[in-house]
Amino acid sequence: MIDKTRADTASCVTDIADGATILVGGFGGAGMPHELIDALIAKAPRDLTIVSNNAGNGTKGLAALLAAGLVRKMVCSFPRQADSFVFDELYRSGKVELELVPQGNLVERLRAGGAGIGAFFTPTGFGTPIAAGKETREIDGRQYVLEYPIRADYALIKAHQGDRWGNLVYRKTARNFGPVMATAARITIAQVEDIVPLGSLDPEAIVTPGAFVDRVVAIGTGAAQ
Amino acid sequence: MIDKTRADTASCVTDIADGATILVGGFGGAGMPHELIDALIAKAPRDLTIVSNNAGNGTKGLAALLAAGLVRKMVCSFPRQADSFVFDELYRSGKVELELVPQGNLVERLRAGGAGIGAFFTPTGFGTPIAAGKETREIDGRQYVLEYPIRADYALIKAHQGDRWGNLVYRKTARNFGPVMATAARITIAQVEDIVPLGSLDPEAIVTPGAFVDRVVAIGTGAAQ
Amino acid sequence: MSSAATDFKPWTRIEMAQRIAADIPEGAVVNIGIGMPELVADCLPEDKEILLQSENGLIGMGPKPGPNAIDWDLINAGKQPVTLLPGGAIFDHVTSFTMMRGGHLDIAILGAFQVAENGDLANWATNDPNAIPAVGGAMDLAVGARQVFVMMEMLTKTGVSKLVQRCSYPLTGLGCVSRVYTDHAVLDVTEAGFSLRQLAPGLDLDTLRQRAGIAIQAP
Amino acid sequence: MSSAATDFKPWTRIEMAQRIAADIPEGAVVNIGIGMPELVADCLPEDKEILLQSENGLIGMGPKPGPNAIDWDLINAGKQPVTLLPGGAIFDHVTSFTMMRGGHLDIAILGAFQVAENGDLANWATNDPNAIPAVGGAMDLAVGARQVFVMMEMLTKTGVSKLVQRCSYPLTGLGCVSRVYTDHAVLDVTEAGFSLRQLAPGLDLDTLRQRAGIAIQAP
Repeated sequence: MIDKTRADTASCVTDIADGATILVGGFGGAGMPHELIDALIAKAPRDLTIVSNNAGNGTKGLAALLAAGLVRKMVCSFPRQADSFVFDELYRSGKVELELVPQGNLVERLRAGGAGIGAFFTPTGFGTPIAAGKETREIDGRQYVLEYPIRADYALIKAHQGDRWGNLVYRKTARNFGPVMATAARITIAQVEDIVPLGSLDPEAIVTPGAFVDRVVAIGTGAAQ
Repeated sequence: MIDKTRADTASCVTDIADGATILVGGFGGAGMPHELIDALIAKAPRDLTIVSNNAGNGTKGLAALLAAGLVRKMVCSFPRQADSFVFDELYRSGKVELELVPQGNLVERLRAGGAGIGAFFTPTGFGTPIAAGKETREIDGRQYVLEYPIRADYALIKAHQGDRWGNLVYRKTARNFGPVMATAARITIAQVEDIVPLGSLDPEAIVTPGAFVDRVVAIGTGAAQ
Repeated sequence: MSSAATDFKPWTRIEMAQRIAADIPEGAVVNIGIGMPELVADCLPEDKEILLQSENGLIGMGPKPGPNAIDWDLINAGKQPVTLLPGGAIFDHVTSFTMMRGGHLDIAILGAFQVAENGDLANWATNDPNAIPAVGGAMDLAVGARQVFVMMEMLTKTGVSKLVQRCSYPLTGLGCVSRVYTDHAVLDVTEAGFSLRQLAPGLDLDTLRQRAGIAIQAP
Repeated sequence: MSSAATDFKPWTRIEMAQRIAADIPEGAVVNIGIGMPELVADCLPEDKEILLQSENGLIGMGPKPGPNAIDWDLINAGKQPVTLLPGGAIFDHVTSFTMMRGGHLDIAILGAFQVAENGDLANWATNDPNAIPAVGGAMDLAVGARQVFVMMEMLTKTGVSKLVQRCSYPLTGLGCVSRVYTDHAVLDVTEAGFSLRQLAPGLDLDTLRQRAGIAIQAP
């Protein structure tokens, strides 16, 4: 019997080692896997590279991971926010490296990583400082920049419900990066509000098929925000 | 008020002109927009380029379009089938051109067309006759072939239900090429079994948002096969 | 030098937003950027159906929820709670940026630091070395939307024109801006540079040119 | 030349399929190609959960439906009606080929015209100029699956070995085959070429080598 469910968040992250590259879902707080991040902080691997749209809000989630000093590098599109003071301080003092990626390129690089694409020409960022030093090409009268895939050791994502095969459905705009990150990591770990019996998710409404998911842990409702 | 619904299939295809490139959904018979193809045959534009996974089965659908002599070129992955005698005959007698594309490259080229990607390096087909004459590159120790987007004038697809904004849900494996083709055409035309009131499709289960769809026509149930 | 018109009153931000909203045709798929453009959402005419798309995966965005209807899983690009209209849809980031970069948005409305007469846009970074950079989805909108409308005050707080020959700030996109809605005037970006569409009340073209410090074609 | 073993009985196709099925571990995500490999689906052990993926957008494929349960909207890659197990999922072609090309399948089971000792696979076209070419998803499976198992009779109908030093037919993929299940033997493809895993009853390695016409390492 296939059973990807785990009893607790700690057992989901025991093998995450120093130097790992980890995708972290969420757009702001929506879809942020807070409980898995808390488990990661407890496990405390160092020198992590974190790929996420933002660089933490307030003092929870990614901000807490950053504050714990475990992150060497952030890859994200929008680190600066009203409440990103933890990242801001670390960045200004040179304690964390930043790779700034336009959001669509971030998504597309993750998608390429998950879909086996070696590189792609994107129009986004052409002629801007983001493209500095990168290969460019005119195709069919339009200018493009060559970008490479992002593949990671782990993805930590948050979904609404999951089953023991790892099938996932999301809740509203908390879906955001979850589906693409699930495809781009060697090991994808999903926290869900509840684990439902196999066969109870509508097969036509499953957003992430279990083939992209390795571990599922139930957190219960009310965990968000 | 936005109303993308059309009263009949004929009014969906009136502007399709000679020489058009048309994406046609379906994998075998599942998802094949038979009624839209019938309307296209009645309208009878010539010298069409058709992009579809197969090249027709039996005497209906794409096979009927081919038999009507309206197709100059087929772009597909799997023309040869047990009942593809219409295409076979036209191809052998040199009356229709064939561009054979591995299925994953076909999908990815359509996806690139819909997503604004200028070109991409795919591992599929490297070292095979499919890659003959194409640019190749080693990236991170692996060999890739450069492939270009497919963009079309029209897409004809079949879905299960739609609404007046063009939102679509599909039925089982009849989904196949529909969602990606909807993104890759200037004008996307969907035939559905029935048109439902706006708001009655679950927003989290809508597969193709209406922004990718231009015209929707109801065919009724029992139309398939 | 001609003197500035004495009875000139620049448009307020709300008036700018109203002006943009009035120019959006029914059925348009529109992405509204973070910041000043958010005002446009509140000015959309109720008799037109306009589809607001948000980069974090929704289309058919409705008004802000009441205080008891806030759902932090239903937010917009600015991470503020929103609602979904009947007919709205949720999707993932891949689909969202397919929509944005693939030419499926009719209009993107963005704020700007500078707009150049060749349509170049600078709206994500200044040259302040101490600033934390952040770009989000702006570059994707710049290259992907069929039309990019910029909404901004024409002058900085210190009176420097944001309409320029060439941007001095880091670029967001090249030649991407179609139209600029400012508090002084509405301008099209054409092959010949800026072209006047409409002047704020009490302003004349010469005064506009002088304040903008850039060539502006008569309409 | 040594004489062929007189009591050699090649494995039947069903026996080949059973042998493959027995080698698939629980939890594996498996794509079964059109044609001979389809027999494997009927031989899967009932005490293991194995996920069958089909390129046309489903995973968790179940057995063929009864005659009254056929739904022509629920088909497999061979365009035959199938069923969906509880826990199965439907998705579009983009997701399906993300799964296939992106390394998310554990095993692809394909038929072949030729397999070379360097793992090259030829299974989509012969050199017959009159044939209609068709490739489908085979090239994606060849590059994308973590392991590619080939299932084929070892000899053509005219007795020519399909195990070759280099393929003479158009290639499907380079160096992609991990293991070959034939009616004569099961062989691994290693850096040193073909390596014997198992011989059909009554066959010895020398006879196998002679019939295959190619070097085969002892196990």
